[in-house]
Amino acid sequence: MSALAALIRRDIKIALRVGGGALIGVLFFLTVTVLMPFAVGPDLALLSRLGPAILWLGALLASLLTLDRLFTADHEDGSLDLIVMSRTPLELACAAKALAHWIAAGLPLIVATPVLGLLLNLDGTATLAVAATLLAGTPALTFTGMIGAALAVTLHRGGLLLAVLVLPLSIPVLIFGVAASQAAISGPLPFGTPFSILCALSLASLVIGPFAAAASLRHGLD
Amino acid sequence: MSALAALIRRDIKIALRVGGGALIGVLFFLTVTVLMPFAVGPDLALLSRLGPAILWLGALLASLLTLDRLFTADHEDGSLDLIVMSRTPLELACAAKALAHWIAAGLPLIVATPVLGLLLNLDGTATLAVAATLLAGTPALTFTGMIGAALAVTLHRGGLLLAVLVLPLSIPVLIFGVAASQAAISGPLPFGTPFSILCALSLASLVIGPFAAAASLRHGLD
Amino acid sequence: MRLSGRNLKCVRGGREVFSGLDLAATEGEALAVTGPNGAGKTSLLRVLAGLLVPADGTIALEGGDAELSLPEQAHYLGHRDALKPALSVAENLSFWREFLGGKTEDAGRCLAAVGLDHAAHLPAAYLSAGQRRRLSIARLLSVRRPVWLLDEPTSALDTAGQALFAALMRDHLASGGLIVAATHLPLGIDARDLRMGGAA
Amino acid sequence: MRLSGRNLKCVRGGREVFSGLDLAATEGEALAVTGPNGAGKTSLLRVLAGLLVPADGTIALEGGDAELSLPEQAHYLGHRDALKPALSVAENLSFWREFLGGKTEDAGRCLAAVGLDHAAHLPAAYLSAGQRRRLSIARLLSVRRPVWLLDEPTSALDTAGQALFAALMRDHLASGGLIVAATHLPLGIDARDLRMGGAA
Amino acid sequence: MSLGPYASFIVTSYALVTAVVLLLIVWIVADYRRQQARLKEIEASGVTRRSGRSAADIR
Amino acid sequence: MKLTETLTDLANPTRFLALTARILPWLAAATAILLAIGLYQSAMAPDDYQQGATVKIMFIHVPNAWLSMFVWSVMSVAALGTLVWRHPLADVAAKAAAPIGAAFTFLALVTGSLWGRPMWGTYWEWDARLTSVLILFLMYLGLMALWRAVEDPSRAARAAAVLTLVGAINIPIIKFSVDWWNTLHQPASVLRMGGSTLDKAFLWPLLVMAIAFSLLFITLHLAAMRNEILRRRVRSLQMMQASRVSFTGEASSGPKEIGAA
Ligand code: HEM
Ligand SMILES: Nc1ncnc2c1ncn2[C@@H]1O[C@H](COP(=O)(O)OP(=O)(O)OP(=O)(O)O)[C@@H](O)[C@H]1O
Ligand SMILES: Nc1ncnc2c1ncn2[C@@H]1O[C@H](COP(=O)(O)OP(=O)(O)OP(=O)(O)O)[C@@H](O)[C@H]1O
Ligand SMILES: [Mg+2]
Ligand SMILES: [Mg+2]
Repeated sequence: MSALAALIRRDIKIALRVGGGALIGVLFFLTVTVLMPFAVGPDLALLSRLGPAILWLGALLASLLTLDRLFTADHEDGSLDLIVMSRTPLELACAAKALAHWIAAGLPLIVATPVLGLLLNLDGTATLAVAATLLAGTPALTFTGMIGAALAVTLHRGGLLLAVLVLPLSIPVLIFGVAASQAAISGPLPFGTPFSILCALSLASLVIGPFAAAASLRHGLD
Repeated sequence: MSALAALIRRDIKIALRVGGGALIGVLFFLTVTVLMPFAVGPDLALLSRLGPAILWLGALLASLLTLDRLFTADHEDGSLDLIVMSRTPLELACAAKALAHWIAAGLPLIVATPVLGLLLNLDGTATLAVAATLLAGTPALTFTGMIGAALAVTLHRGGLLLAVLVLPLSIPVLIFGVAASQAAISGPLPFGTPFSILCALSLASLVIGPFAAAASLRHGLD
Repeated sequence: MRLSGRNLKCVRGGREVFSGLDLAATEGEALAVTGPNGAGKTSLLRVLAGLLVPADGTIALEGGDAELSLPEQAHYLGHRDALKPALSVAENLSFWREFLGGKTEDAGRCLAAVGLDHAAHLPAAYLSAGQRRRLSIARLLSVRRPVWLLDEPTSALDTAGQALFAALMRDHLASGGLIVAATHLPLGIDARDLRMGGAA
Repeated sequence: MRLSGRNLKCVRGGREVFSGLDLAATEGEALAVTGPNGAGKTSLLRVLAGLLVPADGTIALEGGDAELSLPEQAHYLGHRDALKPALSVAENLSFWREFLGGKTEDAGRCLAAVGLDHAAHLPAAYLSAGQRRRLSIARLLSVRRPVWLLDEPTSALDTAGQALFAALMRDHLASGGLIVAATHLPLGIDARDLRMGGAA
Repeated sequence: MSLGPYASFIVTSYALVTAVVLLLIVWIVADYRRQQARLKEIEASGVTRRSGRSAADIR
Repeated sequence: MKLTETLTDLANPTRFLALTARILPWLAAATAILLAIGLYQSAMAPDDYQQGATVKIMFIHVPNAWLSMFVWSVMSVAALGTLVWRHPLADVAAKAAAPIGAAFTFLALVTGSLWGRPMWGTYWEWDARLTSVLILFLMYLGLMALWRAVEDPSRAARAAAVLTLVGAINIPIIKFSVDWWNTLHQPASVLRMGGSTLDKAFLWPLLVMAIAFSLLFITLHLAAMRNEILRRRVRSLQMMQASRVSFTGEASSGPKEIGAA
């Protein structure tokens, strides 16, 4: 237990000090949001209709940007060797790393949502709904993205190849995240159905992600 | 001259091998485009209106995903030391690296634009307009992004503030790129005005980028 | 305690690195793995550490903690230092101390033992090559593990550092530990030689 | 040709590493920089290579090519090998050969000189630590530069490799070159000692 | 057999399936020939498998 | 006893090659015959009272759609073989299947689109079934990219195996998407609980075509696996060639057999 806590603390500390990751993520999120009014024109009704989609897209792409070095950094400095050898099950260690990444890079996005909601002309409920879906859904993005991050170690490859491998996996999360927010804003479907599917996806990825990542790391080190 | 050619050849070779080849760039772009209808819903009219923004976002993301390691990779393995010491002016070497990056990561996207235009329900002229703006604008993304990549070497620690200042530099490029494509598609503004601004931005970045990057590298090594 | 490997074979990148290799080391004994560059010393250590899967052969540790595997009872000191430049020396060490768990020593005392106590609050990015190596050695001391797998441990150490590390290894052996070290230089302790053949 | 530094001072991370340091080396002469870990050997070499700006003092190279600065006439061999894992051994070497420019040697012959010709088509990711070091040494041979700045050049080399490298250094000196090498081990050549004091 | 107003759709789909399947077959056969040729070439240069049998011989 | 013997026999690449060489001609012949029968039957099949002649697209759309999912399942089994037993033949099977599966998926998408235009009035609609098949196609492409991008085959195999298993989640989603969400695409009428609801006049040609396409897959897959094994032999021989040159005169390293096969 204390081993996992130490790992989480370390990863968050590094993320906050080195920054890069978390801040670039938030900034990218902001860029996407700022860009949209220019793309769709100054039609406020349309903007607020697209709002959730834009925020979700931003979150997805931001997580993609920051995730790819989750394991490669540890691999390059040799930490990963020691983590694999340690008494902590690798699945748990992977989950802890993903959790730390989510806290450092995912949470800030959610905190930033209300500000961006203003830019996109979302009202209070809508913003709240989007924030809630992001809170429920971004863990799924992190935990599926983690699989790609682990593959990056196995393959000695990064960049776009990984994005290509991981993005299809995150499409369902995106669909239900947007659907739930849309439902909360404009109906007619109830909010609960897509939201519970979203939560189910998150839970499933919470299980699958660490196992797949650990399997890939275990078989991929050399 | 042959030194620069060697550098460009090397960087392209590595990008193609590690990133998995130019096709991966196209595949990535395809995935991002496929993602959009999920987010905004299957409304074809809306999709074609968002088309240029989507393609531009894809381009920005592709460049961001691959740019951040442009210099850090060379720094970590010690190549950067030798590049700085060499007889080739550092500004030229930086420009060569950025050019190689653009060829490996930017060009495939532009080549793929027509295919993606189909998926986004863009007509011929619109596709052509977007491709033209991408051709004129993606160099600006690469060359401003390069400044951030160079800062990432300098500021291993603490100074993430500066790195964060760079992403906003690419926002004008994005805005004028999208505006020019929109103008070509739906008017009422003429295509020429935003497009010439875009070209001006690209030219400016072509000059400023290498100098800023070289300055930052020269002072940042330790 | 006895570490043994029988008929080990290692394939990397589709090429056979070594095969039919036997080794054994008992409590209090050090095994010095030597051989030319590319002979497979590092590969052997990584196989023992569980980081590479041998293509053939078996590895056993008798007399250790039966509930733990060999890698879980071993320290691995490789070419890469497992240090995070953004963290301070003390933070780096105490992270590994907590993460690796088991029986631990006081972090400050371990830093003092390798002569880094004065640098405890520096970021690890500021360390010289030898200082990084010393910090890695402090990790070996801060958590008690019976088996030490060392890959060219004395590289980058100055003469005083090499003597100091030899003394630490002797202590470890005396307290019932076991060492397998790949090296091109004399380790400064009594060690049985395992010579690997091979090329380049 | 004569390389000299006067009253050099180096500050890193806000801390003074050394100050008031003088050094000189002439054609055909090797300078072995020694001292405890953290004394500032690497820092001194990086100052000479132009990678660190000295806080004080001057560096001059007399008798070299007047149009070129010292770093442009020097080879730097650091802890990091400047190799790209994705490229093959031959590709790595020929890149540096073309990029560094000036008077070059045949790449194949340089690889043979360090005993890596058989591995020319392997990706550099497959090399062992000593093989990587050998490849870096091949870079020194492939492009002719009068000044060699070497940071612990023999680390990771096996005994044969060390002897081979000593011979290469002797050839370089004999052909009018100049070497400044930081080291903890005897280099195997006649060298003047520059002892740096300092800590840890 | 009359295909009705949508004949072109039906014919296109059948043609496409035929084309892609043929492409697959051609690719696989060509690949087979290429590998065989390369094996022969290497064997001609004197490298053999440890079993002493020809690598190109698959029976 | 007999079975395990056969299995280990098969798992030996050389044996595998011998076996394929023997049965491939027969498989190819059977495929050709069944395809001919199926094509004849579908040509003779009556028009549907709703869909008219476009129902003929079904006879190729449905087999391709089924195979697109079946091939991924085959790759998933092979992935288990790679991860659990680390068997090279499993790597080979997985790698050889990917392009073939991608081709079938592509055909399912295209024939579906071509059928959708007359039936639904649009080529493409972002509904759950079509979308999940498109994701399947993207994942096939991603896998092929991965195989191509990584030089070391066993390393690529392990990564691909993890990804294949993760992607297998998509298969039930494709299968049941029509039941879980109301979509344009029609629900299962052949492979469903409680028996097929399809008219015999359509069912028979469809089944024959389905079997013919499955045979086609098996044939192509075996042939592609054979190619892959040969490719690996070429690779290991080339490596031997490289090291042979260097180690001349060195006693310790005679020729070594390396690699998968
Ligand atoms: C691009 C568009 C399409 C895609 C990706 C697609 C995909 C699929 C898939 C994956 C299956 C197998 C499902 C299963 O086994 O349960 C299937 C079956 C089927 N599809 Fe499509 N389809 C498309 C368009 C259409 C259209 C336009 C029609 C006709 C109106 C159609 C009619 C059928 C029928 C009748 C089946 C057989 C269902 C059964 O009996 O199980 N499909 N399709
Ligand atoms: N990047 C850096 N930033 C700040 N300080 C540094 C940095 N690198 C080294 N130092 C400090 O400078 C001093 C000298 O370091 P240097 O690497 O030159 O030592 P060295 O003599 O090469 O030691 P070693 O024998 O261990 O290689 C050390 O005290 C170290 O803490
Ligand atoms: N990651 C890798 N992938 C494939 N082959 C590798 C890899 N690392 C090393 N090899 C090969 O394995 C062989 C043994 O390498 P290893 O690193 O074990 O040698 P070593 O004895 O430690 O050498 P050194 O004395 O240089 O450290 C070498 O021929 C090398 O080319
Ligand atoms: Mg080694
Ligand atoms: Mg040093």
